[in-house]
Amino acid sequence: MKSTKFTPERNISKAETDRKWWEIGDFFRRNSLWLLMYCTGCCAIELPPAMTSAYDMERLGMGPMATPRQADILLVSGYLSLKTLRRLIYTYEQMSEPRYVVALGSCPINGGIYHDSHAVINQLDQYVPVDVYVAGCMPNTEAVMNGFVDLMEQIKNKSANGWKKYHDNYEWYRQNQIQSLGEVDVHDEFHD
Amino acid sequence: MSITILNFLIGLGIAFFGFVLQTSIAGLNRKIVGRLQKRVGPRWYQEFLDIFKLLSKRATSHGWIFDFGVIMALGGIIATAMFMPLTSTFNAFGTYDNFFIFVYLLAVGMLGMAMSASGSGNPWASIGVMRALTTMLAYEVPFMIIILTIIKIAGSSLTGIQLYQQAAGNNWFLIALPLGGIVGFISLMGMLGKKPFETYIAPAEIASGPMVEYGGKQLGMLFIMHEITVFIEVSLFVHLFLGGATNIFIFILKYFLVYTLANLISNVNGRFKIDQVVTFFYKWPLILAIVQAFIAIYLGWVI
Amino acid sequence: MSSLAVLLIAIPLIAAFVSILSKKVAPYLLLIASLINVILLFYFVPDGIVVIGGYDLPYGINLFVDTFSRTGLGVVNVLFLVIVLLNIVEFKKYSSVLLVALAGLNGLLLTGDLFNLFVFLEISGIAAYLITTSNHKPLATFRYLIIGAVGSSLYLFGLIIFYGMFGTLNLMDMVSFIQANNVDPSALVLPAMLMFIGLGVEAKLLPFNSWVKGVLKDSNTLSGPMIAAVYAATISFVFGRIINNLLTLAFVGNLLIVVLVLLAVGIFIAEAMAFASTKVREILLYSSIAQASIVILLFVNGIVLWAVYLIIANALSKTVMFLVINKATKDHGDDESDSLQGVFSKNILVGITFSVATLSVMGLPLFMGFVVKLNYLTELAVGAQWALLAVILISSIIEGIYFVRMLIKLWYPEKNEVTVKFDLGFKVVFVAIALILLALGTYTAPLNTLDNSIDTIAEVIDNG
Amino acid sequence: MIQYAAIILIVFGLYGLLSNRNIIKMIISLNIIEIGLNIFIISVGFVYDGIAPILTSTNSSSALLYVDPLPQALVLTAIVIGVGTTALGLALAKKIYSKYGTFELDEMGDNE
Amino acid sequence: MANIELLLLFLLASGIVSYFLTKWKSFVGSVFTIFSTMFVFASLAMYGFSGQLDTTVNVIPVLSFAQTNIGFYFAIIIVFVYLMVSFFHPYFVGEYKYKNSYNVMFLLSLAGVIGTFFADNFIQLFFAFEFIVWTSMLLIPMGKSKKAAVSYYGFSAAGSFAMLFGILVMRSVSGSFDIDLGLASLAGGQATLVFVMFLVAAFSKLGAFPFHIWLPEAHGNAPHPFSPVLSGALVKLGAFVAVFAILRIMPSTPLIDFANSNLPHIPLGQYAVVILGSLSIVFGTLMAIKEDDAKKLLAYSSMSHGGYILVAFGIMTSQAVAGGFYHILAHALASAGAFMAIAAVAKQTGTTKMSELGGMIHKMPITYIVYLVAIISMAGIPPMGGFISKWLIFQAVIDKGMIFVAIAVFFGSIGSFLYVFRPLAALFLGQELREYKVKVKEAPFLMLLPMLIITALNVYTGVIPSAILNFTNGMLVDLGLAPVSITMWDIVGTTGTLNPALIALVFGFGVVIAFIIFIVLKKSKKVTLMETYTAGNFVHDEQLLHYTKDFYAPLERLYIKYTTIMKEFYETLAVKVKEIGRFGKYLFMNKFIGTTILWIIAILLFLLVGEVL
Repeated sequence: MKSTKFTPERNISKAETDRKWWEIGDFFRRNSLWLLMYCTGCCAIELPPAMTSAYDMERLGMGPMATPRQADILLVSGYLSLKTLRRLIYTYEQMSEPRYVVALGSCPINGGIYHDSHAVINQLDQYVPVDVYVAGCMPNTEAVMNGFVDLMEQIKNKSANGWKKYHDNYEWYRQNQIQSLGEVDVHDEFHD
Repeated sequence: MSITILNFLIGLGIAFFGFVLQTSIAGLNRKIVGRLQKRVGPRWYQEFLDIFKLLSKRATSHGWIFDFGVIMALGGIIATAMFMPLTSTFNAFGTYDNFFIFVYLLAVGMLGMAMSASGSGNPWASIGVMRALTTMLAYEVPFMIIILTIIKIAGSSLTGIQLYQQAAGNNWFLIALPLGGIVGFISLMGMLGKKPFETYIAPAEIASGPMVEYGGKQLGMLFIMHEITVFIEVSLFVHLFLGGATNIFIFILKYFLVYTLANLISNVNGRFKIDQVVTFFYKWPLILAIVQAFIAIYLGWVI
Repeated sequence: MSSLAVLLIAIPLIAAFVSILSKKVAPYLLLIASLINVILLFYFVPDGIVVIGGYDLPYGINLFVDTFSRTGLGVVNVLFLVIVLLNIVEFKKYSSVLLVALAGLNGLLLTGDLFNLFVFLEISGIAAYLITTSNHKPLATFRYLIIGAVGSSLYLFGLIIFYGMFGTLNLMDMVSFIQANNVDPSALVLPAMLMFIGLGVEAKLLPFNSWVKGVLKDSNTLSGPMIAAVYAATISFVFGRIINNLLTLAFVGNLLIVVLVLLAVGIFIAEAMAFASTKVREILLYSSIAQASIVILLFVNGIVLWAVYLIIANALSKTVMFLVINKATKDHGDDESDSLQGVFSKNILVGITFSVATLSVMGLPLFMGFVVKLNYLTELAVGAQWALLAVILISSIIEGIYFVRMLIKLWYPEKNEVTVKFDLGFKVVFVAIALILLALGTYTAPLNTLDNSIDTIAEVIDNG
Repeated sequence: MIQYAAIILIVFGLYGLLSNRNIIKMIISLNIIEIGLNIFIISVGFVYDGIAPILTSTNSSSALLYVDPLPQALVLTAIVIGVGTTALGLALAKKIYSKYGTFELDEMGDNE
Repeated sequence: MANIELLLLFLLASGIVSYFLTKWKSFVGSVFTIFSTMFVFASLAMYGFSGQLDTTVNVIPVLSFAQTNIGFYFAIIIVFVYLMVSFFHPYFVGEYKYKNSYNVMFLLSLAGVIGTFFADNFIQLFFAFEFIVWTSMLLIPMGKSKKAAVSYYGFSAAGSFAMLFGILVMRSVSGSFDIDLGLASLAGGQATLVFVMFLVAAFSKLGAFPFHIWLPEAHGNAPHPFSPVLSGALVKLGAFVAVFAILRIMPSTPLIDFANSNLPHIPLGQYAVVILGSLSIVFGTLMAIKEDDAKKLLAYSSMSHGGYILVAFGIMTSQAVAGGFYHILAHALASAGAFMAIAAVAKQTGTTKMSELGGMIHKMPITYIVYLVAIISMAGIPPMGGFISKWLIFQAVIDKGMIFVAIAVFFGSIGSFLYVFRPLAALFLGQELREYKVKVKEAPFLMLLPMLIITALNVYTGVIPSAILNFTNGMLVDLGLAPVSITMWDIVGTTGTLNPALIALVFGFGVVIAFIIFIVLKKSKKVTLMETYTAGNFVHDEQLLHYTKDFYAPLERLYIKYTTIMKEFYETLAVKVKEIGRFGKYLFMNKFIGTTILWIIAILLFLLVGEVL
């Protein structure tokens, strides 16, 4: 016997619900982007004006955070030597998902002025997925801010998928990392 | 009085109201501070965005105690907030709003958070907890001496204390016990972890202390917990020293003023070292508190 | 039959003379004599006064057997027998000396004549010097001899002054004379004090007892318990009799205060000295000094009954303790408490008995020491002697601390275990004494029944 | 009067014990004390103009003034005991001498 | 009917039996000990609550007993702790050097406990008291330190001898050893003397301020299963004496009245007690904060809690006294629980030093929960028993308006968060150290059982205190105080009403809400403990990421140089006594014959001169 009780049609699939929730989440995420600044290079000098009254990053809901666990954006500001790359990868893996990478300056793109250095990597892309590059040597503050706004746009368009890419192509990234670094997760250097 | 499920729902409502109120006011305050610093400042609801964003992220967990501590922290704080009277006539559990419940039930939340933080296995977290507890040891004693004076005068029910101050002929305790008011406010700064006493967060020093390992929903829950804690602490000050409130608007007004004042003061201060916090609180606030208590209890001079 | 008490002195004395003739027979004579003494004492000797030589009382030598001296005799003879039994094999050549000692000790306890007492003091004293020669420390023995001789000379001096004043040497006679004539106590100060010091030397009271250290710290299983338990008990009994009857007449007013202060300071300093010592035997000997002072203090305060029990308890405990430690030292060669660590970990039974003895001395419950201590403290409180009570209690704390320290060291081995082998005989004695201490500590009825009879000593003496 | 002499002797003896570090001399001092004591004992029994306490045919009345006989008896005993003590002391002195090779306490060192 | 005397005899007999059983097999002997203790507890609990314990059977003629509410309250708490601890014996006793006597001494000291609390005269009380002292004293050196027993005995003896002095003074007044008669007869200066003496006894047993040195020594170094007994049970003997001293003797001491009517009217002695209690709180707290050994830390916390009990008794209002009594129960449960948890950890790891431990929670979660609940109660946080008692004490302190006491009380209360958190963080939480990863496992069931029972009771006492408060009300009436007004759920204080069950319920409600929030959100990713934020450094050594040493270093720096004052005082005292002894040896015991002669002459001259003048 068919139930006379009213049952709404369950036409919304689980994937659909998830997507809806994801979009709501995206709204919050793009309006509250917390930075973990990996201030390795000279581009970091552009961040103070971005944060203080001149450009006031906080009006976009952005702000600096102390640890990778809390942060959404890994901000790579400048060149990366092999020694720091290792730590960058470690830090990136510690961040909670979804996580984004913003790279400042030309060094992470192609090595910049350090392109022929044996100790500096040329393409950050090879090791961790980068969502937004801000070119320039160094990029001025407007460019930096613009980069962030671009990231927000990407999140809105669901194209800021670097962290998913990292998952999907983990083997590839890992291979690149190992190729350059030997071993990524080095043994305790200072105490043994 | 008999306790029904309704009381619980009212209590939960108060906790939720407290959360919303404090989160909004915190956002407003960020805006105000931004303006002070010649910035635009964030949107007033930025704090909500932050919290919900955190809740939406995928967090990492360091084991069951890491999660359990967070639950215990939030649960303890919600429970504490449920006892908080909003005005002198509106609260969830009638005369059971004993002052000590707030101090000690608050401690459950703190303990949960400390436990969870230490459970993360990060030394910064332990250091942060150590600093938080040490700060607590510092501000709590002068505060409690003043509270002793107030309770001696007006009883230990928060509603009772409000009604006492609202009764004709009685002043607010801020005026009646002026030294006590000062001490209370300084202690409030310590409780809120505002700037001179913000030693246990110290993001640049110990990587935000107890929070170092949190991200995602745990951090979000801790943020909620923090907002409700602030709500409890500021409300306590309002009820204890500012005569409480007869209706909700006065409460919000007083609340806003107290919180904003504390925030403004904190924004022009640097940070104490942890032992400086202790020596500071055990010097002037404690002396003032003792003097105030002596004046009020033994000499009977209550304005 | 009533004159059987004479035999207690005569038998060992005769045996002593006989024993000189044959070295071989001597040990057996010793055993037989001391055994006969014990049997005589417990089965045949009746209470009463024995007049020797048929002289009337104030003039002749007399022995009296009352509950007090009977108690003393019982303790001394039994302990003597026990100690002799344990040591007879090793110290054969001391048999004659021991017989003389027994005669002297019994004489001390029995005699009612003050000069006779001096004679026995010297006899037992000479025997004691000879016993201590078994330590092979002639210098210490020499010191004991000189000081002991000076002490007994002082006693004699005091006695003669008494004689000069009252014309009698009989204790009862003298006491009744003094009481009858209401002699001014201040006239008695000098002789009383001379006697007190003289006997104090023998009884190990504090400023007069430098001989104790030399004698006891190198003692062996014979001389240790003999001097620390048997001799100490005897002298305490004798001292008690004299104090309680004669000297209390002089100990009034300032002199009483002086004596009490002397004793109280003695107790405290003795405990402090024990506290400062690390050698086990030194600890024991200083503690026995303190206990002796307490005994005399009680006698001075007129608490006879519990003083007697304290003497008994101490004699029993000290016998065990000195036997154990001297045996251990003999086997191990050193009596530093650090080097004796863990001596009991293999000898559990001996350890337990030693601990029982120690706990009893400390006055902890379940053992005889507790009952005694509690009662004498109560009596002191009844006499409102609060300062003395405080001194004794404070000293007890110090005493407890060093005893606990020592016990723990002896029980718990540090590095290398000390192995000491105790003979069966020793063990039997230890267990017996421990059981006595335990029994009297838990079942106090015998102590309470004796109560009445001992309290009447003064009457016996007074009534003649 | 003689009592004072006796006490002076005793004090001499005590002084000797205090000041001497020689074993033989100490024994002698002890003897001096004993002698003093003995004289003192005798003196106690002494009665001026008294006669020997012996009942004879001439002296048979109890009304006569006798010297107290008891102290004399005591002194006899005391002397005997004193001799015994001295003998033992000397025996010990011999033993000490054979062990340390000296009678001087100061020269024996700390080890006993 | 349970007869006290038969119980005592039973314990003595089972002590002897357990000796041989333990000698045969330590496990069997220990199990026998459990059952003996259980029998005693069961018979006390079965008849005691209705006051039906039989005291008339007189097998041993000199002993006589009486059941009082107060005595029974203490007895049942302490026997309960004994019972709980005895469950640990099968796992511990076998390791000890004198395992046979361990069980014997344990049972004998239990007999002493029963003798103490059901004694009807002071002599028996003192007897049992001393009996406990030596039986427990012999247990202590089986642990780590041999010296601990010495200081335990020293302070205990000082206390019990002081009490004996007081008893004797009392006897000289009343002429009998009867407790009620003796206490009733006191007045004036004698009362003050007896009061001071009993107070010394109470303080030294309770390990309160001037006499606290033995507490960490003994508790810290005692065998692991005996520390809970010492802290949870035997220390409470001091509280029992304090009841006599403060609540029964002090009222008859002379009163000090102040002219100003606003000032509190209390006898000076009372203020002294309260101040000393406060000092204990502060000292105990500060010392506990800087302690590294978990057991010593808990020992100092016992000292601080002893201070609370003293403050509570010292205030002497019915609320305070009820708080004090309740605190005795709450602290007994809490400290027994905490010590047992530490013992369980020590059993697995072999150390109680917090700087050597870490991450035990991952292997011993139940032990962790036990410890957590215990410390929550210890810190006085709802919904555990400690909160109720502290609340009552706070009410009383505030009611009396004692500012300086309040400082101590609140300081101790907040400070207790600090020190109880220390083992929690360093021992249970934090990094899981490598050396404990493999071999450590959860404690066996027989050990968990008593811990869980205690945990349940910790919660019970914090949620539904009315039954216990009803009982303590009976005790208050015995003491001549008005009962605290309680209903089924409420405790009515002078300044407010407390409903512990409601707090617990709301707390539970809050946790449920939080749990719902937690569970609906996205599941989090599990990572290992080593994967923490290290500023990008690769650290592979757990020890480096484990913050345990000098946990409260910045705070300790402020007072570290004052922490050894009391210890130095007692050490100096011991040295002085030793010096007196050495001086005495120098004066009296040297090898010169002359000195003795000189002393004789000097004393004679002194007397003669005194006689002539």
